[in-house]
Amino acid sequence: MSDPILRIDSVTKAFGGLHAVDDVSFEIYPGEIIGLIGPNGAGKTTMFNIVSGYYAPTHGRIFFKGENISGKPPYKLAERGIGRTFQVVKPFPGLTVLENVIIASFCRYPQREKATAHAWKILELSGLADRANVSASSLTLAGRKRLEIGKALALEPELLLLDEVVAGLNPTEADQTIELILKLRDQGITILIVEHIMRVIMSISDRVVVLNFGRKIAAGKPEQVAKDPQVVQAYLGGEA
Amino acid sequence: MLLLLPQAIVDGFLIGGIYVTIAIGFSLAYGVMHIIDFAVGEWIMLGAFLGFYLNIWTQWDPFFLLPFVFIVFAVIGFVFQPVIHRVLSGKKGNPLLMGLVFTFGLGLMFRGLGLTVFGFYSHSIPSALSANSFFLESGNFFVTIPVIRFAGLVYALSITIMLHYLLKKSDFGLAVRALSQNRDAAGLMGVNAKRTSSYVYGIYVGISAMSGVLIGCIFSISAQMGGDYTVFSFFVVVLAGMGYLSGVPWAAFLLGFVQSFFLIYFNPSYTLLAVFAILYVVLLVSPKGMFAKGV
Amino acid sequence: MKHCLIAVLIFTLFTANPLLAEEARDFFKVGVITSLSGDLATGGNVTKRGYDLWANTLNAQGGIQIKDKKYTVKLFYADAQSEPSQGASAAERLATQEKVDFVLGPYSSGVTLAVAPVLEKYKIPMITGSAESPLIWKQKFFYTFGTVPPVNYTGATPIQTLAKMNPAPKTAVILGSNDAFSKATAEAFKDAAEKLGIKVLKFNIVPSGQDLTPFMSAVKVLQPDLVAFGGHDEELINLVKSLRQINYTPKALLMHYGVTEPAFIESLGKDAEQVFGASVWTTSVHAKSDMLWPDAAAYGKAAEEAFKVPADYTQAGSSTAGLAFQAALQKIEAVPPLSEANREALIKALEELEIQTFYGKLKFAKEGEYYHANVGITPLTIQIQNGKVVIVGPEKDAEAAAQYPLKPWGQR
Amino acid sequence: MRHRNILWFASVLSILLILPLITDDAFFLRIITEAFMWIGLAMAWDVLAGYTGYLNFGHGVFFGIGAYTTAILMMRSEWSFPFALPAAGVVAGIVALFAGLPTLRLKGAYFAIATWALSRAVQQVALVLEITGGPDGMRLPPFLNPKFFYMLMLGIVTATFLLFWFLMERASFGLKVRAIREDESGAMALGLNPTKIKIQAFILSAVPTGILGGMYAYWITFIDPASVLGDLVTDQAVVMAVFGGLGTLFGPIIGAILIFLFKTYFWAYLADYQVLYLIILGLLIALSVVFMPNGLWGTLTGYIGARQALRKGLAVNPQAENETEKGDKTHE
Repeated sequence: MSDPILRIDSVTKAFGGLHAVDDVSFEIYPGEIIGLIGPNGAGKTTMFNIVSGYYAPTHGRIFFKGENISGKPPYKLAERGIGRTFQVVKPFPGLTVLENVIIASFCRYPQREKATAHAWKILELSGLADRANVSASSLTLAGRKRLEIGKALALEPELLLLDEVVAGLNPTEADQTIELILKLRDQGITILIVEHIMRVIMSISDRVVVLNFGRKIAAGKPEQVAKDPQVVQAYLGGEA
Repeated sequence: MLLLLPQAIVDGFLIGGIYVTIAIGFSLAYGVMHIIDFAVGEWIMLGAFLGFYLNIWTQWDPFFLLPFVFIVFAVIGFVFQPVIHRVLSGKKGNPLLMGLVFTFGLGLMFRGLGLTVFGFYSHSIPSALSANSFFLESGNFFVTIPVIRFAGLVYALSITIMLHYLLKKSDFGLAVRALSQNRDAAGLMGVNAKRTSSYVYGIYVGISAMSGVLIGCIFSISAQMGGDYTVFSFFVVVLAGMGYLSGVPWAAFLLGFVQSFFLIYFNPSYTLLAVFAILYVVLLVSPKGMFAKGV
Repeated sequence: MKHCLIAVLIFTLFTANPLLAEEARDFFKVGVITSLSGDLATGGNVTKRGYDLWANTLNAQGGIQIKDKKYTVKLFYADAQSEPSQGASAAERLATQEKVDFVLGPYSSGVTLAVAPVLEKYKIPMITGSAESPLIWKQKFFYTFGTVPPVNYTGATPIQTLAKMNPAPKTAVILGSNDAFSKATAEAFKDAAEKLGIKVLKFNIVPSGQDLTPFMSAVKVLQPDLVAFGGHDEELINLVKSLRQINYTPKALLMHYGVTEPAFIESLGKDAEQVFGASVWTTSVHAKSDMLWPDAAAYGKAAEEAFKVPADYTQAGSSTAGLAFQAALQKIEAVPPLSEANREALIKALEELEIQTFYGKLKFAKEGEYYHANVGITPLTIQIQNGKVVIVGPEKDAEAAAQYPLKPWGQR
Repeated sequence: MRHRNILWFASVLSILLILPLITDDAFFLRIITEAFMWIGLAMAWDVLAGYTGYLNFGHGVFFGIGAYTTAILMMRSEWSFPFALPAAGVVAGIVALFAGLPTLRLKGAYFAIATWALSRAVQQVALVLEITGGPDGMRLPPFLNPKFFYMLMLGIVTATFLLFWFLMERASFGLKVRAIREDESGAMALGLNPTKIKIQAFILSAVPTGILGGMYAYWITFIDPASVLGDLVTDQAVVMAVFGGLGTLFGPIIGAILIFLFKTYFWAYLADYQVLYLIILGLLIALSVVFMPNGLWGTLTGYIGARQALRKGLAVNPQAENETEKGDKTHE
């Protein structure tokens, strides 16, 4: 394996006394799909916010392609190739679907014409081409989630952070999304995905990292992790 | 010049008292209706002239006229609110701005009417209280407190306290606070948003009109006075934190202190420069007003 | 393209009217530019009243007698809104659209300074009946005159009168609001006081409209003999009320401009008593004239009838601006509409003019610092004595002795 | 759609260009010149308020700074007008940069009042300094040539319109600015640096305003803190932009034209009735907002949009209406 595309080096994030993320370390290698799982409040979204630059780590460092990116603002990380979606979907309501994606395309294609062309490609890829001129606020939940992914893709990221993109979708929509994720992985994009639906995580993740109360309690192949007693206990109750 | 320190502090409080009256109602109205009222100065002017003519007609001391002025303008405010509600209901335009433009037009109209009806001369409302002042002396420290301004301060604090209890203790107050925190949710809980807002706007216009009478006793009134008081009313409300009522007295007193200290100790030419500079800096340092409690 | 044709048509129609030939008429067109709204509305309206009174009285007597015919005057108003740019627009409208023969000018120096260049361009004479700021005359506008001398001409007299009191005031605190006129007034008071050996303990320019109670509390500690304040009407009333409220009575209180205004006495009642002011005219000035009003008292009565309020020198000065034009027109025997040559001659006539009016002697300076300002009139010191504006200085014009020192507020 | 716009724009511009040739009524030209000035000011204000969602209640400060820069450079250091005018825009831009960095951190009413406080503070500085002449103000050499100022003002405002039209509607900047307005933190994740973009919008709004201030100084020949740093510029620009319709280019233009020409017409032709024109103007503005809460342009395009939809037989639900052109809800 070449050196990791992302290295989390004993990162801690404390809000006052509360350690949302407590001394977590793990690595992601190019082309992998890593699942980040754990019960609610385990620190998954906080970790996402740290990696994407919305929070600076209290201790520890983050390396992306070898460069220390801890504390850099989100837009600098976007330029470096980290795209992300939001758990609470964030379309630009007043703008059309096409415009939403164009805005993300500016990162790689500053001129509007090239950005628009790139945006159309992304819309086709994420299956939203037919809703291009509709206001983003009128999309269904599934449509908005696809738009989120589309906007992150428009950055042509090397590392894509997906925050519960499948949650709340009906089975067919979920399958389409999974199919899209696998297609992205085949194009060489490394993916870190947070998801509660075990069926999805276990099927597509190469490796899985489990958080509980902000600490990493397990990591490894999905099958091993599923049998790990600590993970079972964390999930099924009887908190440690 | 340390002798003058107590006087500077007292004068700061007294000027602050006036600012409280012109800002407290506005802060309440903003909290509930999120309206930037450009015509607050004109409500003050109209209240002042009603007080002036009532005083001439009844020869009563202005302080007895305050309740009448309040009732008259509270009714005007109550009746007026539905129009403002409609203005604030625009879906496309930004309601805050639409309210601003509406009240700007209103203010312009009242100013023109004031000039035509009340004439262009300045007037003053005579009051028995403006005749004398307390003179306190201990050692070589001394303080002169004009009775009229002291009465203004007492009146301002009593209004603040009354509003405070109205909000904290009465169900109307509960409805108001619910509305200011979350308009839709309050509606769900059976709070009649329209009627409560009408009462609030009535109270706001009533209080502003009363402060006009007070200003008439302490300073002078003219059809053109609106502009300056609109500015100071905004400053106090924003400095205190929009909609945060209990912040208003402190913001008012701060503005009062800055003026009195600059007029006494530093170069008086820079008084207003200091007021605006300090307001700007405070807003930069604590973006939600002095206590970071603004809406 | 259809829309464009219609648009062009409308525009040409709109602009067609100035092309009409200027037909002879039997009345003079007089432009009136004053601030009827905005911060300076009070002074602007008083000035307009002065012009109205002149025009109505003149027209009541048939108009200006030139050769064998009488020509009435028709006023064309424009509100300068206390904004120089609106003043310039007003000047251009009156000059090009209404094609006025001459203009009666604004009250504020700012508006006057914006209006004057426009009228210089159109060569239209203007007399301002109430602008007192020295700035105007320093610019040496050829087509602008003023019937009220600037404050650096009139400001010294009250200080000279006060210096003659016994015991004469030895110390003074002088302050002025931060606008052009008030600052010039305070500076005039200061220069005069220093020339007369009165020690100026404190000289400050304060923001206009500022509550001066704290400042006065500090002044109370210094206990100066004289407090002199340059400001506008409302600020003067507020200052007296502040002094009243902190119960501090200086030996003498001198203020300008606003003491002579009826609102000052009406608002302050007995607190207005014994306040000194600067003026150039009152109803009791002994001046004789054969133009419209025989003497000051007659004008005072006419003004009181017309506006139910006693007249002050600003209003009188404005009416005198009309008289000046009237006299000059009779001298050059020009008939409306005034051609450019007529207007040129009118300026020359105004420069040579030396007439007696109800207002006093009218003579415009031809050069120097007061270029085209009325230097014929004698500055006066006035004092409010039992509710009336009374001349107390200089001696030859005084109608009563100055009451000095000020009776403490409590004992009135 | 675009072809018809260009034709319409060209025909209006051509009429305006030939106007001074077919008439030399100085007052008429002055009124149109001042209308241009207000169009420029309202558009500049709307760039920050409508597109970026930042209400600048101290917009007049750039106008005053521009006016004083030109006046000081011309009167104190003998610059000629062709150099002093662009300098006004540069200085206004620099002030926008330094004032913008701290102030743009604020939001909504707090930003509005902070900029207001800043403009009042600058007015006091102008009242106190020697170089600005204090309350006496400054006079500039009178160059009263209506046609020159008409053309120059038309040129400046047209250039500003084209610059705004290109940047806001055609180039990427307009979309980035709208993204910031819609959801600043969401935009950050897409590589947009909100602070940089907001500062750029602030400067873009300040530079034309400063140049218009410099124009005003040379045109009116007299400036003082009360007139160029007072509230008139801000109040009127705000009312015109909001009355016309926020977040569009044509809203402020229509708002400026209507309000200014209404005010001037009443002011000129109701002159004999003292301040009656103020009452009528105030009433008109108030009533217009009551009956058109979405602003003139918002209502117009809403009406046209609705009619087009009906003609096409689409069941248009207001939510799904194509809203890119129209004034948008500005979030605090």
